[in-house]
Amino acid sequence: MKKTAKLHFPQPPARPDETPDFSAHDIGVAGAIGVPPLDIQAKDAREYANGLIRVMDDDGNAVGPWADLIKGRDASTLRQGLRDMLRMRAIDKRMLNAQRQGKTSFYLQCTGEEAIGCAFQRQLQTGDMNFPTYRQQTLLVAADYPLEPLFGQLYSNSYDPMQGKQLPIMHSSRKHGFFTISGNLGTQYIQAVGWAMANALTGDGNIAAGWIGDGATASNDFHSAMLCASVYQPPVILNIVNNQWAISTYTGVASGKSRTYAARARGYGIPALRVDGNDYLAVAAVSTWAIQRAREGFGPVAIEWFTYRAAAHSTSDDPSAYRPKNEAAAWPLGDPIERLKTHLISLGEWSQERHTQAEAEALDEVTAVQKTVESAGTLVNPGPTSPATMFDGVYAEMPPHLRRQRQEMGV
Amino acid sequence: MKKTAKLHFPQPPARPDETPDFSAHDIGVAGAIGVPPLDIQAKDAREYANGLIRVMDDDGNAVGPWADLIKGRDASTLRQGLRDMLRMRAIDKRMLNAQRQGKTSFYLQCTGEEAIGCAFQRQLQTGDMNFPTYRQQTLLVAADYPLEPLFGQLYSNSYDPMQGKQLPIMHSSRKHGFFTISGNLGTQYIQAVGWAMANALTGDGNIAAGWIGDGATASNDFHSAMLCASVYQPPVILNIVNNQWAISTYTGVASGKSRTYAARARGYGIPALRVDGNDYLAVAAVSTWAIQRAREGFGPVAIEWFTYRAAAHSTSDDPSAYRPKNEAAAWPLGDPIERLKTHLISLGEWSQERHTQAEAEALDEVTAVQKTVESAGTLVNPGPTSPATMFDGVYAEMPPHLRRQRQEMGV
Amino acid sequence: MPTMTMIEALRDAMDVKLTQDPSVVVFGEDVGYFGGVFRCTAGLQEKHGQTRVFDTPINESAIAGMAIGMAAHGMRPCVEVQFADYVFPAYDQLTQEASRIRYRSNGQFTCPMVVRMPTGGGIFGGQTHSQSPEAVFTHVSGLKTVIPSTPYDAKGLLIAAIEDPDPVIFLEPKRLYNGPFDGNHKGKSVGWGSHPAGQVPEGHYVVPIGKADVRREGHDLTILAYGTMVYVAEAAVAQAGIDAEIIDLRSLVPLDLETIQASVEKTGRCVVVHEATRTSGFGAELISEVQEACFWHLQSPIQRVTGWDAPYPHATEWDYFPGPDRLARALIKAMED
Amino acid sequence: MPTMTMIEALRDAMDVKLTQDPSVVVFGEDVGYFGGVFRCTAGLQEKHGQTRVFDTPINESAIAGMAIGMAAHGMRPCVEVQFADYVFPAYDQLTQEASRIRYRSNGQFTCPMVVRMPTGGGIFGGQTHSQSPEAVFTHVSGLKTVIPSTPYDAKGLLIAAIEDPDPVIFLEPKRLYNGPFDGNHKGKSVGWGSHPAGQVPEGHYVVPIGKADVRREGHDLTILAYGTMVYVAEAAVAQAGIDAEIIDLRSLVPLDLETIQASVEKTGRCVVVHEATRTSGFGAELISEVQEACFWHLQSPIQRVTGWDAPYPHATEWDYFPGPDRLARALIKAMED
Ligand SMILES: Cc1ncc(C[n+]2csc(CCOP(=O)(O)OP(=O)(O)O)c2C)c(N)n1
Ligand SMILES: Cc1ncc(C[n+]2csc(CCOP(=O)(O)OP(=O)(O)O)c2C)c(N)n1
Ligand SMILES: [Mg+2]
Ligand SMILES: [Mg+2]
Repeated sequence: MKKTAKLHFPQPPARPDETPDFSAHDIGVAGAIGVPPLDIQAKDAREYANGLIRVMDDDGNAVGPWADLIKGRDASTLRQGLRDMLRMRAIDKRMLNAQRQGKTSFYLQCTGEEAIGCAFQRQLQTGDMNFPTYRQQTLLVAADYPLEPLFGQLYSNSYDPMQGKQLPIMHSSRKHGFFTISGNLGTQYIQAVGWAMANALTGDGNIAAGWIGDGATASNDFHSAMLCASVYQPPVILNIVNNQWAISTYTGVASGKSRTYAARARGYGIPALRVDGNDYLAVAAVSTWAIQRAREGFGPVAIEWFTYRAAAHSTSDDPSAYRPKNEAAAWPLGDPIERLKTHLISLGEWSQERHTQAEAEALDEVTAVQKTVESAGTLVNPGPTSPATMFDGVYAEMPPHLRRQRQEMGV
Repeated sequence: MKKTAKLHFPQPPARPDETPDFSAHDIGVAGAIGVPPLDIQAKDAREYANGLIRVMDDDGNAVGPWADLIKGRDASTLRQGLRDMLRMRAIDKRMLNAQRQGKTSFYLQCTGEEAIGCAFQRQLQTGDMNFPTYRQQTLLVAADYPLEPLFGQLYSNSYDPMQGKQLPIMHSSRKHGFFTISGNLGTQYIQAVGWAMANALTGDGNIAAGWIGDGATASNDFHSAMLCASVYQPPVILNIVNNQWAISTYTGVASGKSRTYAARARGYGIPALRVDGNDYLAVAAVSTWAIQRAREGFGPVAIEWFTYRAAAHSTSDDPSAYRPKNEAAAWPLGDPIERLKTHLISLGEWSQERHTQAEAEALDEVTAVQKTVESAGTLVNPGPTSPATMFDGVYAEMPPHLRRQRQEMGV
Repeated sequence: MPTMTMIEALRDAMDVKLTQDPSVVVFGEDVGYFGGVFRCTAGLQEKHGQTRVFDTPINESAIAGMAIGMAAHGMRPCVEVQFADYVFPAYDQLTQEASRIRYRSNGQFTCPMVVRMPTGGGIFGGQTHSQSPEAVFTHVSGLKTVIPSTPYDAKGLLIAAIEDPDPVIFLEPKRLYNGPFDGNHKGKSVGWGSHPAGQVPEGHYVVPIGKADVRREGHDLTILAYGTMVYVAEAAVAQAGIDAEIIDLRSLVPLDLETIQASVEKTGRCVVVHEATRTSGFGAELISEVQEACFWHLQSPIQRVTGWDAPYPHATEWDYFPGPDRLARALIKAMED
Repeated sequence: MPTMTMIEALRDAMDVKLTQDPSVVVFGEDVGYFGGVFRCTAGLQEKHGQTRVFDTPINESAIAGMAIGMAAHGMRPCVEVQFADYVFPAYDQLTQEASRIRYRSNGQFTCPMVVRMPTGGGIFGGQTHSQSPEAVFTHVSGLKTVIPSTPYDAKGLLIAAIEDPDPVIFLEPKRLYNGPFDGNHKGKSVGWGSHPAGQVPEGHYVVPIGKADVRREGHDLTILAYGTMVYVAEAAVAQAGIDAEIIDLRSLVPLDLETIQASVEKTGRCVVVHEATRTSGFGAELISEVQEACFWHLQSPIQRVTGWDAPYPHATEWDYFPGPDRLARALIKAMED
């Protein structure tokens, strides 16, 4: 019989009533992949793009050349990393709670992905700029963004630096190196390249970092960004957070038959690395390397952070409709907080008691700020709003038609 | 001194007053690269994407495994190929002439690239569909599209199957497997994927072929097409015609640091081959293989046709402003007609005399049809037009507002 | 007759056509296994298989481009864009390609496809989940643009759109998915079950594209509305106590100018309402046509009540949304002038 | 004072700003080494270097996206889209991003950038080299949209646009690049050298965004025009022998309603003309504003003379183009009514 063409439809490893199965993923072993020279070219970066860079082994030991890269660091930097992640988880918890209580319209957690943004951000300098998605609140937290505006925006009250103009989760803080988030997926990625070009053109010594989800790598702007970064070689780090899901859609629908997202970036002539995103040390080490590479003018680099979206996509989503309930627990690369904790304990720099206490402290701090901020109003109990501000900032100067409309509004 | 980031701006090998220089291109040797299995996966296709598949050696001998793939063919198929290309060149010549005489507004040649479309088209079956750019008039010619509509569209006269609605060069012929050309670069590429999906979904046994220029690989639709072809695995061939230039812009501005365009496609998980586009035999052999692969359901394949745009971009362009005048002559892979001629002569299947005669025949035939068609009107001497037809075909049925406008036009 | 929400009615329309016509395919982001973030395609993949209903990568221009290729081949794709706010990456494919395949090939190739997308605000969605982009499609010749306001119309129009030989932009007022909404956001929300237009026949029927619906007859003034604004108009009329005629346009291109003209000639006054930003909104087109066609009948300037010329704000959404109060004020003004 | 074509005036504006302000950069397809397919940037790379003026890949959304990133950083990119017909891939970046960076960040980030593009027909360019997309930008809050009709205005407006703190869509009527054009395509073409508006001062000056120009004073009727249509209006006025006031809008958003209103209140009649397709064109917006502001002064319906609602045809271009004959007919009709 003659063969004829049939379409292929990528499938996830398991659907709701099936057993989670990540056996198709080759996660390699910790410490196996080396540190490339800063000036590596894409054509020589095959193993980094196709393999998986890991630092912590199953017992929490830091092994291999990437571990060496950061081994001089004080244990306090790791404790800070752990505290950042605990704080992040406390914030997610409290914010989710607020949404469940109707105090805000919408929330979105980053559970399981805390190591990525937290460790990356701590390697940046003031002046560097992230172009994040909605799931990189970690960057803000590790940039010590105060909790007041964070919660203020959740409640669109007087603490909200966006004055209610933006969605609860679409933060912006120039000072903290956090570019205003767009609801339109992907758009920030090429903007990051443009910003990095400005870094190079003005010679300000700073760099930019674009962030994108695995699903959004399908967007046109992913292509634009890879292409223009490859052409102009600006100091940009193009991060891809592959958390296996895009709402209900399995990552296979975005990757197609690409080996990895890093490999796709490499096709553009950009050296790319694929890294265990649940390994705080791996993230810190690779980020350090990548940031140095970019800053010193060796051109762009792409990093695929391999992780798992443990929570629902957002408060509007119920993942049990499309994947096994216990899939997160089956993720072969564990939980980033647990893993860093184990590592620190094995170093003798941490203990279960200190951990429990740190967890409680984080939650207390967050809860206290939340309370204060809530007193200025929430969705169920809104603070005073001034609708006329909706006309401010459409343009630098208000043109006549907006003045007329503001008048017509009668406020 | 500390290194800082500087932007990179890709440069062509030579500018107008410099000596043409293609020494950076490694063109390999004819016959060196093998024929992959039909079901090859992208990951195993490295050499095909990074090397250059060539069949004819410098003396015009067909060598290597790709030559073997088509060696059973009758010499008459090659003579037909030569005649197709001669006819194409005659058409280009006459049409350019017509534009120079003001008989049409615009023309655009494919000089140097004749082998690609001519040889590809001859391997297709009726029912297969090309999604061409404006520089694939070769596909029409080798599909035996009559010359009357071809010239008719040039003159927008009563021979014009588009009734003057489209630009001279934006042909369309469903019957000849030639999808309506768009002026917007790139758009056809993802449409080809959609059509191929329809081929698979309806099981009609046909395939689609997308065509794109090196410059237009930068377009979003290139990305969409590669991505969706990789995801759904439809029977599509994604052709990239790398002729080194995009108007005045050197191909390096589109490739960035990608090794080859084929390598970029491979990053999407699509097996890709890079082929000497000036080698009729190489084009015929690789096309045969790719078409069989697609038709038998082994999924998409990308082909980078490596060639050189010998003529100006279009009649609006003067390339001497941005590249050496004699660059075409320096192209290391020669002229497709000369090369096939040499091969046929070396086989004893052709001669210089027959060639001269065939050239003259082609020109005579084309000139005769041109004359006939011109009698129905040209731009300087237009035939009767019926402006009211401009409202036909905006929709299948004319809605009231267009009927009112037609009335208002008063024709 | 069964009662359906607008979501169910849309789903039913796709189900009917998937069943009837093997050339119909349905795809989009999260549309396949999961059935769409608004659940409009829930169950369709299970019933019709994944060659008929499937998930796509997150690339709206790819969705449109694939659909164009399929439609040109002879299939009838009905695709979903997750929010109208995300249609813009597809703007090139829709306005420069889908709209012109027929024209530029002089009929050799055609493009029968439907692009469905939830539109409008009222769900605290902020700037990127609330927009109403109809006007940037109505400007493009070769496209049709429709927007239902009831489950009955939603099903009938969607079937008509899928059967249409040309590309149709199909806007779904998301605030009407689960029930009528008159802009009184503090009021109790009601479902379609209790509304007559929630009665939706089973099987195949069409609501023809290009025909407006006179939702309320009246003598004092004509309100031109579509989508959610139809209910806002009803509330505003009750509030203002004006005997207005309310026309639900349903189809923006082609426009039922005949019905509009007859009404305005009768009433002599006209107010246009839409949720989209004012400047160059579809209201401008309506006003232009009405003032030209009915100039000598007009007793007062035609008013526009619209979203303001600002991005849709999050917290002050209800001050942005053109609700019944604002519309009622405009009605009174139009009567006074 | 030197005489310049519109191309030279635009180039001069960029040259002035590149010289004055190190944060200005110019890029686009074929814009660098070659100097643009219309030669608007010829010589600028040679003079200012390739870090200031450079070629880009053929991806308009990438061009816009890079510009946004640079603008947010603090630079002032002035980018070229080769034809307005090719701006649509950038539509998402321009309308959903550039337009809102300031708003959505509450002023933390801004987006001072200019997107230049040749617009309009009259060069036998067919569907994909002739379009006038202004209306799909004027609908978007946060963007400004301007279009000059003379070399003088082109330079002054472009400098103003580059200095503007917000994103500006800068439309260049390509049929005016080398000389005024009144739609009489069979007539002899004249260059800017012999036209007073071809006199362009050297150095820095601005034509403020938001101010219309009364190109001809008159008492019988007001013509609202922009770009090429300004000359078509002049020809039609001469042809119809009507004492019309011709207003060259120059800036569509913000619109100089004050000047328009004063004129229509004086004349009592109004005709709007543009080359873009009619339905939902910018003419609709003008008519809406005028009928609302000047209702009680209007003595006849406002007419629209526009491109037809079809793709721009190639062979019958001059039947599509709203030339002086059609406009003159409309003027006479507006006077008769
Ligand atoms: C242009 C665009 N299309 C669609 C959406 C709707 N949408 C929001 S999030 C999302 C999934 C994104 O998945 P991914 O990029 O993997 O990021 P993750 O949520 O996993 O962090 C989709 C489809 C959007 N916001 N923008
Ligand atoms: C979307 C879009 N942008 C820009 C253009 C203008 N343009 C026409 S041809 C061309 C160069 C294309 O180069 P390439 O893809 O290499 O094809 P080639 O002309 O070499 O065959 C450009 C920029 C266009 N037609 N469409
Ligand atoms: Mg994801
Ligand atoms: Mg080329």
